[in-house]
Amino acid sequence: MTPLLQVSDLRVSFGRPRREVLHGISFSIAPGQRVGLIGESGSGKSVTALAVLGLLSETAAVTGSIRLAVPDGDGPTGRQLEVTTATEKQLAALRGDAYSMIFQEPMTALDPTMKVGRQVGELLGLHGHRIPGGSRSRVLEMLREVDLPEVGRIADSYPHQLSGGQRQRVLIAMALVNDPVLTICDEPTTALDVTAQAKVLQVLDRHFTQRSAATLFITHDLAVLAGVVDVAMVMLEGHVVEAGPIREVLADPWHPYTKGLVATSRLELARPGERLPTVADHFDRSIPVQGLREVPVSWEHRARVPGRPGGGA
Amino acid sequence: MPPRVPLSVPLRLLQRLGVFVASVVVASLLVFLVASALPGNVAQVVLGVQATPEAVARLEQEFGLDRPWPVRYGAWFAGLLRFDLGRSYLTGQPVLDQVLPRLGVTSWLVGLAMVLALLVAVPLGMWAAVRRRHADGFLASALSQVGLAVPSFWLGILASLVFAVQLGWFPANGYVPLSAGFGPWARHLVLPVVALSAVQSAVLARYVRSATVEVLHEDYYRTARAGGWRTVQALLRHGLRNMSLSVVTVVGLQLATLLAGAIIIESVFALPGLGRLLLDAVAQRDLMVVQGVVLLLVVAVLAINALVDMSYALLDPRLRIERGQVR
Amino acid sequence: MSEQPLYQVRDVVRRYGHAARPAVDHVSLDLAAGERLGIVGESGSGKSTLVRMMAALDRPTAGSIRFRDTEISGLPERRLGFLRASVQMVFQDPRSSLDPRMTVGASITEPLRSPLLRRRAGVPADTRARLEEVMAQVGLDPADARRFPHEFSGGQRQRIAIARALAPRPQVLVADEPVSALDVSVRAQVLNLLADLVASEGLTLVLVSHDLAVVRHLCDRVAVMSSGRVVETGTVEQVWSAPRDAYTRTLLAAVPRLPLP
Amino acid sequence: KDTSGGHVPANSLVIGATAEPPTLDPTKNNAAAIPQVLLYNVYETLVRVDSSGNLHGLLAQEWQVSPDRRTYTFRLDPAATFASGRRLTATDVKWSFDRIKSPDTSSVLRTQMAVVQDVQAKDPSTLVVSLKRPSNSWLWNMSSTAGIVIDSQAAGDLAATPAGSGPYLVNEWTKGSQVVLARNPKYWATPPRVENVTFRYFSDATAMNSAMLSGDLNVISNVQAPQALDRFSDPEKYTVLQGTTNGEVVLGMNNRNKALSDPRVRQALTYAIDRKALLDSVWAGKGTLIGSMVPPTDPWYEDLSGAYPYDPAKAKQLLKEAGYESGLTLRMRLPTLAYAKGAGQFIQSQLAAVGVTVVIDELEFPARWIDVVMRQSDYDLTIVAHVEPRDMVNFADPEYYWHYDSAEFRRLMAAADAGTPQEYIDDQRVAARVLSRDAAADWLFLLPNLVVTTPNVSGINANATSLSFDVTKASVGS
Amino acid sequence: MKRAALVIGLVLVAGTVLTALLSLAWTPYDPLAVVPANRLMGPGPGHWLGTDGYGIDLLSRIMVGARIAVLVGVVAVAIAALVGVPLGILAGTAAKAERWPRLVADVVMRGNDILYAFPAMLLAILLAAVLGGSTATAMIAIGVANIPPFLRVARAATLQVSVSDFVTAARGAGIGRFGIAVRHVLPNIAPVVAVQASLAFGMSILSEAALSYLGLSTPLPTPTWGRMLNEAQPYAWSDPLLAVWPGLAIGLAVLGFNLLGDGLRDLLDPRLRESVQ
Ligand SMILES: Nc1ncnc2c1ncn2[C@@H]1O[C@H](COP(=O)(O)OP(=O)(O)OP(=O)(O)O)[C@@H](O)[C@H]1O
Ligand SMILES: Nc1ncnc2c1ncn2[C@@H]1O[C@H](COP(=O)(O)OP(=O)(O)OP(=O)(O)O)[C@@H](O)[C@H]1O
Ligand SMILES: [Mg+2]
Ligand SMILES: [Mg+2]
Ligand code: NI
Repeated sequence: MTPLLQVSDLRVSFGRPRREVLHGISFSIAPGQRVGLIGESGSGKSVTALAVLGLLSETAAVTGSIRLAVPDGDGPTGRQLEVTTATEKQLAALRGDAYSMIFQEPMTALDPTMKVGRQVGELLGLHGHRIPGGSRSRVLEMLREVDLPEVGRIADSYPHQLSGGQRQRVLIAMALVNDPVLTICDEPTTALDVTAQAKVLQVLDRHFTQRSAATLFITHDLAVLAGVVDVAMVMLEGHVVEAGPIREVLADPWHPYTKGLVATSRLELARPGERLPTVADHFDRSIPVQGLREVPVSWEHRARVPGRPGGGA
Repeated sequence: MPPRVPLSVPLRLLQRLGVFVASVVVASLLVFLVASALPGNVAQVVLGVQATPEAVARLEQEFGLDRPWPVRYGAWFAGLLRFDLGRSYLTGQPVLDQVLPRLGVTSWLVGLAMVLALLVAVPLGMWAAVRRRHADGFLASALSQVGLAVPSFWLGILASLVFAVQLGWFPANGYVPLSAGFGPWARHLVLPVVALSAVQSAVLARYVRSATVEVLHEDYYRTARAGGWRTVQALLRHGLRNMSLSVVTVVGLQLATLLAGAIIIESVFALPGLGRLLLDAVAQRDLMVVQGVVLLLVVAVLAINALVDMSYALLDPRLRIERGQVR
Repeated sequence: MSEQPLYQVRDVVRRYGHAARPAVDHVSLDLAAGERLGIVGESGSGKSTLVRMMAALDRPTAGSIRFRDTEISGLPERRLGFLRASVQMVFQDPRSSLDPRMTVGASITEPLRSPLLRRRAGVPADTRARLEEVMAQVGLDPADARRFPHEFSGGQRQRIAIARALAPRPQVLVADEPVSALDVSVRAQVLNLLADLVASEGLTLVLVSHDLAVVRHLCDRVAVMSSGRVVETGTVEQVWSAPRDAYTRTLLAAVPRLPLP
Repeated sequence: KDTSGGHVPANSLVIGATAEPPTLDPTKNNAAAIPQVLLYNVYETLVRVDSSGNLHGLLAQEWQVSPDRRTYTFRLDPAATFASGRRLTATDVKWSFDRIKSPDTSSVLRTQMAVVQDVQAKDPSTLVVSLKRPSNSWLWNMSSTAGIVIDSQAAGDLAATPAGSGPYLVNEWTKGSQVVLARNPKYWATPPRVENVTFRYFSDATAMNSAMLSGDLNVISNVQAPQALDRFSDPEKYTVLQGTTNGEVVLGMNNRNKALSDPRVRQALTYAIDRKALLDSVWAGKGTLIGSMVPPTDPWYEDLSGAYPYDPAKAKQLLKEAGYESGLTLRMRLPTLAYAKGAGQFIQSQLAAVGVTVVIDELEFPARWIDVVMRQSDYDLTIVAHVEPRDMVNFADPEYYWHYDSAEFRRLMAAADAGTPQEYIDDQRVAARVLSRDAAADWLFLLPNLVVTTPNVSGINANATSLSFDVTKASVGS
Repeated sequence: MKRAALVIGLVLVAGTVLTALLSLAWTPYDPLAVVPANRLMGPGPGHWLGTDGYGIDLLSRIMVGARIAVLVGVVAVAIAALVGVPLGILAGTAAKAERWPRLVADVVMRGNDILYAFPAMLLAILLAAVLGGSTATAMIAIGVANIPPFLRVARAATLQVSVSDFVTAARGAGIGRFGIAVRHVLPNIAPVVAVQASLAFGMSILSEAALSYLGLSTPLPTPTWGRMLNEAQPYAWSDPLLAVWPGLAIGLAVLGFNLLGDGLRDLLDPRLRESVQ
C-alpha cells in the first residue's frame, strides 16, 4: 500500500545566516497508522508538522522531499504531491480536507471575531462537500461527535465564550469535519488542565478508531502519547534518535534521552519529597546527537542510531 | 461587605452620555477662551485701515464686545442650548446658517477621502505585508512612504494642472451641490478627494501593513490555512475583521488630521467648505464663526471617538458585554 | 495548630466586572509558617485569583486576608512593603513573566532595588553579591546575568523567575503553576529545585497546579478548588489516596499515567 | 445649469476674483470686495469715474457748483429708476446720504460725508448739497461707495439683498464660492450686453489660474501672481490687459522712530533700494515705478520715479551725515501678503549693503497687522499697498501710522481741497513733490492691473481707477 | 529588506542632519543676499540647483532650510512625546486602577480628545501673539498639536503592556507604579512610540510649511523648505524646478525618518530579535 505521507531527508533551516533546525529526517505514515512524535521543547517537532502541510513561514528553507498521497473521493489515487515544490493552490486543496492539523493553543487558534459554528461550517463548503441535511446539521453533528454539550448554543458562540477544553474540541471538530485520512495533532492538550485533556484525548482516540484514520501525534508528554498512538519517534535537536512500537519504546528505552524522558514522566511513582529523576541524569548534552537515517516503513522493528549512543547510564 | 453591583447597560450608556455632555461643555469654554484670546479685533477688520478709533469703539459696542467675557460666554452658551451658535459679526447672519451648507461640502470631502484612503490603503498595506520579503512588497511600502512625503497642496496643484488643465477630464476647482446632479457633483469632487486622500492612504497603509503582519503571526490565521484557505483568502476571511480594530482606531485618529488637511485642499480647489470658512473667520477675527466652527469640530471628533469606542464591541465580540458572560 | 497562622483568609470573594459568578466565592483558608500548601483545580476554578489576592496583587471584592495579623486587603501599595519583603511569587509562564527588555540580572535584583523593600530587615543590601548567590542557588551561571530572557530556554527562564523571587529572602513563596508551561524534560528539574529551596531556606510554600501529582510531590497539605470554592482540604496523602469529594476523584482520574509497571 | 466649471455659458462673464464680499452692504463694511461687485454694476452714484480718472455724470445729468464752491446742485436723470421699477428721486439720494452721515452708523464713510452741511431734495430731480467748506475730494468721494444711492423703499436686509438702480441685480450668492449678477430687466438707461455675470472667489491664486486655463472662467479680474502671467501669453486664447491701479506699494517708515524722523535717513533708505530690480524680483517686472503717492491716472501725476536713483554710496553718505555711520537697526513688520514678504526680503538684503540691519517679523493680515502697525504704530518699517483712490491725503494726518508731520504738506492739501478744480490739481502736484522730497515713505511701485480675458470678451477697462470691477460696458462675442 | 529600510533611513537622516550642520559653517553662496542680475538661472556649474526669483542660490537655501526642518521636527516631536507619552502611560496604567486615578485618566483622555479637535493653527496664532511669529512658535504649536496621537498610542500600548505577567511580577517584587512605568512600560512601548515619532516628524516638517505660509513660523528671510515651496508656487508654470528642490528635500527627509522609524521598530521587536538569535 502506498503510504499517505512519505518524508525523506527533510532539512529545514531558518534565518540568515542559515541555521538548520531539522537535520535530515525520514519517515512515512501508512493509512490508518497512528504515529507519535516525542521530544523536548525546541527539538523540531512543530517544524516537522508544519513542513508536512507546507505551513512553515516563508523565512524557512526546506530541502528533501515530503510526499502526500492525493486521494480521490474515497481512496488514494496513487498520485503523490511533492509538498516542497507544490503551489499554494495545490496544497490548499489538500489541507483541511484529506490532511488536517490541530494546534496546541486553543486560546488563539480560533478567529475571535467569528462564531465557531461558522468556522467549522465554512470548511465544509470550502472543499465542496455537499451535505444532504445542510451544513448546519453536519456542523452540529460534528460538535456532538467531539463530546460538546448543548451543541446548538456552542455553535452560536464566539470562541471567547467557551472554555479552553471546549475550544480545543471545536478545533478538533474543524480538523475532522472533512474526514481527513491523516490528522496532525501538534501538542493538542498541553494548554489544557488534566480534566480537559482527558476528554480531548478520548475524543481523538474514538475518532481515529471509528474512521481508521491515520495521525501524526506530537507531544512532549509520554503519558499522553501512550494512550493514543501505536508507534512513536523520538526527536532530539533536529534528529530522530529512536523509533518503534510505542510499548517497546516505553518499556525499553534505548537512547539515553528517551530513558531520561521515561523516568521523569512517572511523577506518580516518585515518593513525595524525594528527588525526582531528570533527563539530565541519563543523558549528557555535551555529546553531539546523531540521528537515524531512516525509519522503517513498517514500523515493526525498533530503529536506533548505529554505534554507541551518547553518554548516560 | 456588600458586593459591588455592576451598572446595568442603560445606566452605562447614560454615564457615557454624561461624560460626553460634560466634555462638550468644557470644550465650549475652552473654545471660547482661546477664541477670545486671539489678538486682533473684528471691528477693526470690518472698518478697514482708515477707521477712526471712535468708530471702532462704537462698532465694538454694537457687537457687544465691550462686555466682560463671562457675560459673553454666558450669552453664547445659553444660545448653544437652543442650538443657536450666535450671529456672525461680519455678516450679521446666524452662524448656523453659514456653517450648515459648508458642513455638507467638508463632510463629503473628508468622508469620501477617508473611504478612498481605505480602498487604497487596505489592499496596498496587505500587499506590502504579505509580500514584505519580496521586492514588490517593499515597493508597495515605499510607495506608501512617498505619499507621506508630498505636501497635499502641491499634490492638489499638480492634480489640477494635469487632469483639469492639460487633460480637461475634471473641472480644475469649484463645487456644485449634489442637488445639482450626481455627475457634476462627483466630477468636481474627484480631484480634491484624491489629493486629500493621498496622505491618508499612505498613513493608513502603514497601519494596515503592520496590522496585517500581526495577523500573519496569529495562530488563527495558521488554523485557517491549515483548514484549506489560501493565503489571501485566509487573510480576507479571518484577517480583515481582526485587523479592523486597529485600523478603525487609526481612522478615528486620522479624522482630525483630515479636517486640518481639508482646509488646504479647500483653498487649492476653491471649495466652499468649513475649513475655508474657519480660515477666513480667523483671519477676520469673526469670533462667533470661529467659536461655532471649532466647537463643531470638537463635537465631531468627540462623537467620532465615542463611535470608534463603540464600534470596537461591534467588531470584536470579545469586547461585548453580555448578560451572565465573563469578560 | 497551636501557634498563630501566618495567613488567615476569611470569606474572600472576588468578582470580575460584570461576571455572573464570582471567580473566588467565599473561600477561607489558614496557612501556618513552614507549611507547604497545594491548591489544585481545573482551569478557571479561581486558583490564580486566590493566590494573587494573597500576594496583594489583586483586591478582594469582599472578605478579609490577614498576614501576620495585619489586614492586607485594603492596604495601599506603599504600605505593603512588609508583605512584599516576605511574600514572593513565581508565575506560570516563564516567557511573559520576565521583561523582554531587561537583562536577567536586572530582573532578578529588581526586588532588592525596590523602594518598598530596600532597607527592610532581612532584605539583602548587597545587590551584586545576592545576585550571584541566588543565581548559583538555582543553577545558573552568574556570568549570564547580562543576557536577555529570550536567550534562555523555558526551564532556564523559570529558574530566573525563581531566583528573582528568592532574592529578597522571603518567608513565603507563592508559585502559580510554575511547571505547567514547561516540557516534561525540564519539569522535574524545576520541581527538584523548588523542593531543595523550600527545604534549605525553610520556606513556606503555596503551590498552584492543575496536576495533583505535582502538588503531591511538593506539598503536605492540599486545597481542591472548583468553581471558585474550596471543595476539599486535607493532607496530601489523605486526598491522594482517599478523596472525599467527587470532583477530586475526577481530577485524580484524569491524570494520564504511563501504562508500565 | 452648471456654471462653476467646464464651459462658460453663452453671453455670460465668469470672473475670477480673490476676496469674497463678507456682506452685500458696502456702507457697513470696508472690504474692497463689496464695491468690486456692486459699485456701478448694482448700485449707482451721482457721478462716476472713467478709466482715465475723470468724473462724469451717472445718475446726475449735470451739476453746478456755487462760486464759493460750497453748494452743489445736481440735476438727476428723470428716467432713472430703481430695480424695483420705482423712480429714483432726489429724496432717495438725500435718504442715502443722510444714512451715511447719521451718527449711529459706524461706517468709515462717515468721515467722507462729514464735510456735508446739509442735503436737500428741492424737487424730485434736483438735489442741493451744501458743504461746511469747499472740498474737491467730496465730489470725488461721491463717485465711490459713499455716494451710492439706495432705494429707500426697498432697503430691507441690505446685507443680503441690495436695492440699487444699476444695470445688474444680485441673483444668487453662494457663500464661499460665488456671487451671480443677472441683467436688470427694468434698467433705466442703455441695458448692458452681457446677461449673467458671475464673480467666483479663489483664495488661492494658482487655483484661479487653473480655472481660467481649464475654461471655467473667461475673465481673471486681477492676476495675483504675475510670475504666472506667461501661461496666458498665447494671444489666440487669451487677451491680457495691463493697466494701472490705485494700489501704491508703500514702504512705510515710522516717523516717530528717532532715526526715521530724520529726512536724510529716509532719503538714504530710498537711495539704497533698487526699485526696478525689486519690481522684477517681486512682481515679475509688472507694475509701474511711481516715486510718490500718485498713480498715473490722477490728473496731477508726474513721473517722480527718478528722484532717488539707486545709489548705495549716496545712501551711505547720507547715513553718515545723519550720524548712523556705524549702523542702524530697524524692525520691519510685514503683513502676510505675497508682495510685502517678497519686497521685505529684497529690501533687507539691499539695506544690509549700506549698513542698515533690518529685522523682519511677519504679522497675520489683516487682524494682527492692522492692530499692531496701524493702531499701535509699533514698527519701524512696514510694507503695504494702499489701494484706495486718491489716498495721498493720508500723509496729511500726523496721527496716521506713518506719523509724517509736515505743515507745508498739510497746508498744500487743505488748499487743494478748498481750491478750484485747477488749483486742486496744481496743489496736489506740488504736495506730491513735497512727499518725494521729504522721502516721507518709499513708494516701491504701483500694483499693476492684470486682467486676463478670453479674446471674445471686450469692454473691460485696463485701468482700475475705482473700486468697481465695472462690467456695464462689457460684451462677450461668440 | 528590513535592514535595507534601516540603512536607507539612516543614510537619508544623516544626510539631512549633516547638511544642516554643514550649513552652519559653509554654504556655496550667501543664502540671504539678493543678486538681481542672477534671477532665475537654471541649474548649472555656478549654481548647481539654479537660483530663485531674487537671484539667491537655491542650494544654499536648501542647506539652510535643512536646519529649520531638523530643528522643528526634532523639537516638535520631542514636545509631543515628552508630554504625550507620560500622560499616555498615566492614562493607561490608571485605567485599571481604583476610582481616583481612573477619574484622572478619564479627564486626561477627554482633554486629549478636545485638544485633538482643536485646529493647530489657532494655537499657533495665539502663540504668535505672545512670542511673535518664530520657529519656536511653530515648534511649540506643532508639538502641542501632536500630543494627542502620542498620548493615544502610548495609552493603548500601555494597556497592553500593563496586563502582561512581567508587570504583575514587578508589582509582586515591590516596584511601585512609577517604577513600573519607567522601568517596564516605557521600554516596552518604545517601538510603537518610535514609529509614531517618525510619522510625526514628517508631518511636522509639512506643518511648519503651512504655518510659515501664515507668517506664524520662522520669520523672513531665513529660508525654510516650506517657505521655498510657497514662494515657488507662482513659478509653477515657468520655473517648476523652484518647487522641485524643496519638495525633494522634504520628501527625502520625511522618507528617511519614516524608514528609520520602521527599521528601529523592527530592531526593537523582541520577536524579530529572537529569530535572528
Ligand atoms: N519561524 C521560525 N524562525 C526561526 N526559527 C524557528 C522558527 N520556527 C521554529 N524555529 C526554531 O526551530 C527549532 C525547532 O522548533 P519547533 O517549534 O519545531 O520545536 P518543538 O519541538 O515543536 O518545540 P515545542 O515543544 O516547544 O513546541 C527551535 O530551535 C526554534 O527556535
Ligand atoms: N482579569 C480578569 N478579568 C475577568 N475575569 C477574570 C480575570 N481573571 C480571571 N478571570 C476569571 O475568573 C475565573 C477564575 O480565574 P483564575 O485565573 O483564578 O482561574 P485558575 O484556576 O487560575 O485557572 P487556570 O488554571 O486556567 O489558570 C475564570 O472564570 C476567569 O475567566
Ligand atoms: Mg511545538
Ligand atoms: Mg491560573
Ligand atoms: Ni462645473
